[in-house]
Amino acid sequence: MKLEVCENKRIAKNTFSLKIDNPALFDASPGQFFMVKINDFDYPLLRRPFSIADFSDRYIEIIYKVVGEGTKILAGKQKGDFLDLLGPLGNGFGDIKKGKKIFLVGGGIGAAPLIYLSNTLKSMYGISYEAYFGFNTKDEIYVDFGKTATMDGSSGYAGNVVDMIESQLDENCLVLACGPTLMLKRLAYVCYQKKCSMKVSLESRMACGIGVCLGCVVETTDKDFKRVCVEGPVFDYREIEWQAL
Amino acid sequence: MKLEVCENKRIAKNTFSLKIDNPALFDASPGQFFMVKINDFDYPLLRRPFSIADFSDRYIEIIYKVVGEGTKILAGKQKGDFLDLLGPLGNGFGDIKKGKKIFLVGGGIGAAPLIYLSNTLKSMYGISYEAYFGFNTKDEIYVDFGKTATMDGSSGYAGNVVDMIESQLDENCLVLACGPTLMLKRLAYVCYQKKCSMKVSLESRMACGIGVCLGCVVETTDKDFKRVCVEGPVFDYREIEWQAL
Amino acid sequence: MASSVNLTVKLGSLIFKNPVLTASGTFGYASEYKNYMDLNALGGFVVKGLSVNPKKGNKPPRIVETPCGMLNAIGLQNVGVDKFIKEKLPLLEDVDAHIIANIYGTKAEEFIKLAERLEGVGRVSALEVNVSCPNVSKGGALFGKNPNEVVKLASSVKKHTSKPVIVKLTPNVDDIAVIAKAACDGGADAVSLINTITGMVIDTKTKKPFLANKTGGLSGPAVYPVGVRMVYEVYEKIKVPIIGVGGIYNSDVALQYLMAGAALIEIGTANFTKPDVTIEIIKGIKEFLKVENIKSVGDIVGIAHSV
Amino acid sequence: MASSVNLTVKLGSLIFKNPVLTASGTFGYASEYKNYMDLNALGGFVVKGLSVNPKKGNKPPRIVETPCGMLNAIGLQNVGVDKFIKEKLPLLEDVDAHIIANIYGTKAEEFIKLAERLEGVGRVSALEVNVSCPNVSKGGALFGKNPNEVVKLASSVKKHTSKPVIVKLTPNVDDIAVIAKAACDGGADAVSLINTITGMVIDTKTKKPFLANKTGGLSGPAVYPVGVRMVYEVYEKIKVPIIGVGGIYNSDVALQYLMAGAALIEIGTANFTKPDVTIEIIKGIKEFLKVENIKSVGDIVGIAHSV
Ligand SMILES: Cc1cc2nc3c(=O)[nH]c(=O)nc-3n(C[C@H](O)[C@H](O)[C@H](O)COP(=O)(O)OP(=O)(O)OC[C@H]3O[C@@H](n4cnc5c(N)ncnc54)[C@H](O)[C@@H]3O)c2cc1C
Ligand SMILES: Cc1cc2nc3c(=O)[nH]c(=O)nc-3n(C[C@H](O)[C@H](O)[C@H](O)COP(=O)(O)OP(=O)(O)OC[C@H]3O[C@@H](n4cnc5c(N)ncnc54)[C@H](O)[C@@H]3O)c2cc1C
Ligand SMILES: Cc1cc2nc3c(=O)[nH]c(=O)nc-3n(C[C@H](O)[C@H](O)[C@H](O)COP(=O)(O)O)c2cc1C
Ligand SMILES: Cc1cc2nc3c(=O)[nH]c(=O)nc-3n(C[C@H](O)[C@H](O)[C@H](O)COP(=O)(O)O)c2cc1C
Ligand code: FES
Ligand code: FES
Repeated sequence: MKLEVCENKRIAKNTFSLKIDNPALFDASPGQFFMVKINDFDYPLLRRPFSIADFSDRYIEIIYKVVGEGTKILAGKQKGDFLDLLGPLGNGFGDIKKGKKIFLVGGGIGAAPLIYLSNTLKSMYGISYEAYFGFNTKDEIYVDFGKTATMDGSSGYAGNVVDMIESQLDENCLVLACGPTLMLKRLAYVCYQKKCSMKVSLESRMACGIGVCLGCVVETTDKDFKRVCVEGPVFDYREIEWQAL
Repeated sequence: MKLEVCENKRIAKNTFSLKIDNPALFDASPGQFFMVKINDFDYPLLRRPFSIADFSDRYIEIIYKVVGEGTKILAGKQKGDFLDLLGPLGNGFGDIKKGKKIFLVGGGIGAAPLIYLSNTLKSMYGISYEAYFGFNTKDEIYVDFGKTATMDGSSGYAGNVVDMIESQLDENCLVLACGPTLMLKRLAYVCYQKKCSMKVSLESRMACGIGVCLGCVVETTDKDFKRVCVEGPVFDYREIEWQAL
Repeated sequence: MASSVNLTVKLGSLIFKNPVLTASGTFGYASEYKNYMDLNALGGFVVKGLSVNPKKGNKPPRIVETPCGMLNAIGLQNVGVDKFIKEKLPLLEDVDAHIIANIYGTKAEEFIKLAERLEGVGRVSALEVNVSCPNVSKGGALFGKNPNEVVKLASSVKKHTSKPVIVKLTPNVDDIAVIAKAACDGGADAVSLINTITGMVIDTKTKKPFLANKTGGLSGPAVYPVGVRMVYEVYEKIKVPIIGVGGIYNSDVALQYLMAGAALIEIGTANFTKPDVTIEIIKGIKEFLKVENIKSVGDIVGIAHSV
Repeated sequence: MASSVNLTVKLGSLIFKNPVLTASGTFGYASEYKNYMDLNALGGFVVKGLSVNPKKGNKPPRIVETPCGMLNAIGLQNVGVDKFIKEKLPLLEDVDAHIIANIYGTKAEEFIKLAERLEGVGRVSALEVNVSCPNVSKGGALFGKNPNEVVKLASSVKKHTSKPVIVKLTPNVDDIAVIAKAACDGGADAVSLINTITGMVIDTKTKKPFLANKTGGLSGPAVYPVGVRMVYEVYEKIKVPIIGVGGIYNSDVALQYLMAGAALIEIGTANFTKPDVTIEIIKGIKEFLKVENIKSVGDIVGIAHSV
C-alpha cells in the first residue's frame, strides 16, 4: 500500500517523526507495526518494521531512530514522497482490563508504541496509567508526558528507568513495556520477583513480517519458538524464555 | 567530488537537464564525460557515464534520458541534493582545425555532448559549423539549434538524419558525431564512401571509467582493443572495427 | 500482436496454468498470502520443507540482511507432515493451483516415509526432494553434494510415489550438471535449482558470527546471476524439465531463467519484499510475449542456447 | 583508548604497513590511481593478471551490472610480463607499498616462466598464482578445482622463485578448504580467496547471454557473505595466512574478513565505485581498533572462531 508522506522531521537526537497520510482503510491497535519499504527499488532489500507511534483519521505516525542504512535513507524522505507500507501487523497490547494499576515503561526508541497506547487508554477506555521513560541523555527525549529517567542524569531521575519504578511494583500492577532487550530482561526479572503482570513488545530481525519466513522467532518457556511478527510483537512476559535472549 | 544539484528538470520526452554547481576546480573539453554516482549508498553499484552537455563557470550540465533504474533514480534528484562526480574523464573531440566544413551530427540523446561542442566551436574558436540532429519523434527534441530530422516526420526532415545529410558530405567535410551505434555505423559507412573525415563519440559499458577494469573496450582496425574511457570516448572513425559493433 | 498468449506448462502429467511457482520456505503454507494476492493466479506453490516429525529449527537470530540479499538459517522448522496434511492443506481446498510438497529427511528412510505418507494425499501434486538445505547438521546438502547419494535418494523416493519427483539441488558444488544428471539417473521427473549459497555475516560488535547457526544460506536478487548460469549449464546436459529459482525479483530476471532453460520458475525472497511480486511477474512475462509476438511461453525456454 | 594502533602485518619475510591491498584486475597497474589517492597509504597492490605474452582478452561486452554486483569476463587482457617490467613498474618507483604480481598461465611451464622472469625484479614483493580465473578457456579455474593440480602448480612455482607464493582460489567448488590445503601442501606461503563466482546475465531483448563470453565472474558487495564464510572455513584447516577478498566495500565488511581469519584483505570492485575506498577502509579499521582498545590488528584475526 503506497501512502504519501505528510511530514518527516527530527524531534530529538537521531530521532524522527514520520507522518503518513492515513487512507482510513483499516484500523490499528497499539503495539501493532508496519513493514516499511524504504525505497522504490530493492535496496535495502528487506522491509523495516516500525511500531505505530500514533494513529488518527488523518495520519499514521512512526517515530524512528537512525541506526543504520535503512533508517538513514528514511530520514531523507520528504513531504510528497510515497512509502510502501505493509500492515498493520501482529498482535498489539490487546484488551487492557480496568482494575490493575497500569504502568507504561519505555526505554529509548521503545517509548514510541507507548505513545499510541497511552492515547488509546485515555480516549477509548478512560483508563488511567502512569508512564515512565528511560533515555541515555536529555537530548534523546521525545515524549512530552510521563516521568523520565536519564542515564547521565541530565533530566529527571538519574539512572535506569527500571530502578526508578522498581519500588512501586506489586501484584496489583500491570506493566506495559517496550525497549532494549537488556532493559526488558531486567524488568522481567523485577516483575517476576514482585509477582506483577507485564505485557512486553519485543524486537527481532524480520524478513516477511507476516509469518511465513520463520526468521523472527523467539524462544518461549514451553521450549518452542514463537514468531514475533504474528504471535507477537506483544507477549505476556511469562511466555518468553528470557535466558535465551 | 560531491557537488550540489542546482536544477534537474524535464526538457523533452523522458529527457532531463541536470545542472550541477561548478566548483571551477578543473576544465573540461567537449566530448569528455563524468562518472556519476547515483546514490550515497552502493545501489546502483556502478557509476553511470554521462557526457558534458554544457560547461560554464557556474554549472556543469548533463542531459540524460531515463532508460533504466539508474537514470530513473537520477530523475528524482532535487535542487540541494549532492551528487558524487568523477571526472572530467576521457579524450574529447580534441582540437578542431579550421579549413574543413564542419558537421555536427547527433542522434537522440547523443546530441547532448554536441551542444557543449557547438558552444565551444563558436565562442572559443569562432569556427562555423552546421548541425543536424535526428530524433524518433517531435516530443523527443531538446536542442534549439541546427536542423532536425524525425523518424515519424513530426518535425523537420522525415527520416533518418544520416539520409538527411548524406548528399552534402565530401572529402572537405569533417563530421563530429554521437548517437546510437546503428546510426554511427551507417554514418561511418557513408563517410567512408565519401572520403569524409569523422570523429565519433562511442558508448560502452563502463565499470571504472579510468582505464583499470578493461571492461569498456572496443575493437580497433589494428585488431587490438582500446578502452573507450581513456583512449576514447571520441575516436577517429577509421580506428574503429565497425563490423564488430 | 498476438491476441492471447499461452502460459501453460506441462511437467509429466501435470499442467500448470503458468510457469510461476513460489519457493519453499518463503511462502509458508500459502494461505498466509491470501490477504495479499489471488492465490489462484499462481501456477502453484512449493510449501515449507516437511519432515516426518515436527522440527523446531535453529536458535535465533536466524536471518540477516546482506547487500541485495539475505542469509537464513531457519533449520527447517516445520509442523511435520501429519499436521501439514491435517491442518494446513484444508486451508487451501478452494485454491486452484498446484501444491508441491518440499520434503526433507536425515536419511533415505525418512524421505521414503514422507513420500508414502503423501502418496494418498490427492491435493499434493508433486514432491520436491530437498537434498540441498545448508542449514541442518544432517542430511540436506550433505546428500546433495554427492552424486551417488543423489541417485540413490531420487530412486528410492521414486519407488514410493506415483507423483512427479523433483530434486532440488544445491549450488555449493564444483559442477551442478553432474548432480543434475545423477538426479535424472535416479529417475527424477524434474530438477529445481538453486537452493541458497552458503554464506556468513560476522557481527563486528560481538566479534562473532551473526547467526546462531554461524552460516546461513544466501538468497535474493544478489544471487540471480549464479542461478541463471547454473540453469544454463544444466539445460545442455539433461532432458527433464528444470525449475529455475534464485533471486528472481522481476519479470526480466524471470525471463532470463526461462531463456536459460527453465520450464518453470520459483519465486522466493522477493515475496518478502513485495507480497504480490508473483502477480507482477506473471503479468510481465505475458506482456513480453505479447510484444514479441510469441505464442507460447514454452517457445522461449532455453532460447538463449541457440546462436 | 589506545593512543596508537599497530596495523602492520607480516607475511613470511614481508612486512605490510597495514592489511589493505587492492585486488588484481581492479586497480590496473596502480599508477592509474595516483590522481585519486595516496598510493603510499596502502599495504600494497596486486596488479592485473600477467601472462608470458601479451593477451588480448575477450570480445566485448565484457561487463554487466547485477544487483549489488557485476559480472566481468575480461579474459585476462594484459600487456605481458616483459612490458609490465619495462613500462609499468618504473611508474611506481617512488611508491612505498608492496607490489604483488598476479600470474596466470595455461600450463605449469608458463607459470614457471613467469616466476623466473620476475625472480630478478626486486620491486615485486610476492607472486599471487591465479588458478581461479573463470573467464578463460584454458588454465584458470580448470586448475583451481582440482587439488592435485593445485599441489603440483604451487610446488613448481615455489621451486622457481624466492618470493612468497600466494595461491588465489576459486569459490566455485564443493569444499574450498580442500583446495586451500592442497595449496599449502604445494608449499604456498599464503592463500587468497575468493576469486569471482561464475554467473550469467541474459539480455532479454536479444535473448542471448549478455556477455560475449556468455559467463562472467560475479564480484562486488553481493558476494561478501560467501567470501567471509569461505575464509572462516579455510582458517580452521590451514596454518598459513589467508588473504581475504570478495565484496569488501566498507570497513565493517573488511573487519568481518579479518575476524573470520584473514590476515590481509584485498579490495576489488569497490575501487570502481569509490576510487579512494581503500583509504576509508584503513581509517575505519584503525578507528575500530582504537574504540575497542585493541592494540594490534593481528589481535582480531580469526577472533570470530573463539566462542
Ligand atoms: C516489531 C518491531 C517494531 C519496531 N518499532 C520501531 C520503532 O517504532 N522505531 C524504531 O526506531 N525502531 C523500531 N524497530 C526497530 C527497527 O526495525 C530497526 O531499527 C530498523 O529496522 C533498523 O534498520 P536500519 O536499516 O537502519 O539498520 P541496519 O542495521 O542497517 O539494518 C539491517 C537489518 O537489520 C534489521 N534490524 C536492525 N536493527 C533492528 C532491530 N533493532 N530490530 C529488528 N530488526 C533490526 C533491519 O530491519 C534490517 O533488515 C522495531 C522493530 C520491530 C521488530
Ligand atoms: C562516454 C559515455 C557518455 C554518455 N553520455 C550520455 C549522456 O550524455 N546522456 C545520456 O542520457 N546517456 C549517456 N550515456 C549513456 C548512459 O551512461 C546510460 O544511458 C546510463 O548508464 C543508463 O543507466 P541506467 O541505470 O538508467 O540503465 P540500466 O540499463 O539500468 O543500467 C545498467 C548498467 O548498464 C549500463 N548502461 C546502460 N545503458 C548504457 C549505455 N547506453 N551506455 C553505456 N552504459 C550503459 C549502466 O551504466 C549500468 O552499469 C553515455 C555513455 C557513455 C559510455
Ligand atoms: C527463509 C527461507 C527459508 C527457506 N526454506 C526452504 C526450505 O524449507 N526448503 C527448501 O528447499 N528451500 C528453502 N529455502 C530456499 C528457497 O526455496 C530458494 O531456493 C532460495 O531462497 C533461492 O531463491 P530466492 O533467491 O528467490 O529466495 C528457503 C529460503 C529462505 C529465504
Ligand atoms: C574487472 C575485474 C578484473 C579482474 N581480473 C583479475 C585478474 O586478472 N586476476 C585475478 O586473480 N583476479 C581478477 N579479478 C578478481 C578480483 O581480483 C577479486 O578476486 C574479485 O573481484 C572479488 O573481489 P571484489 O568483490 O572486491 O571485486 C578481477 C575482477 C574484476 C571485477
Ligand atoms: S518475520 Fe517472517 S515469520 Fe516473522
Ligand atoms: S571503464 Fe574501466 S577501463 Fe574503461
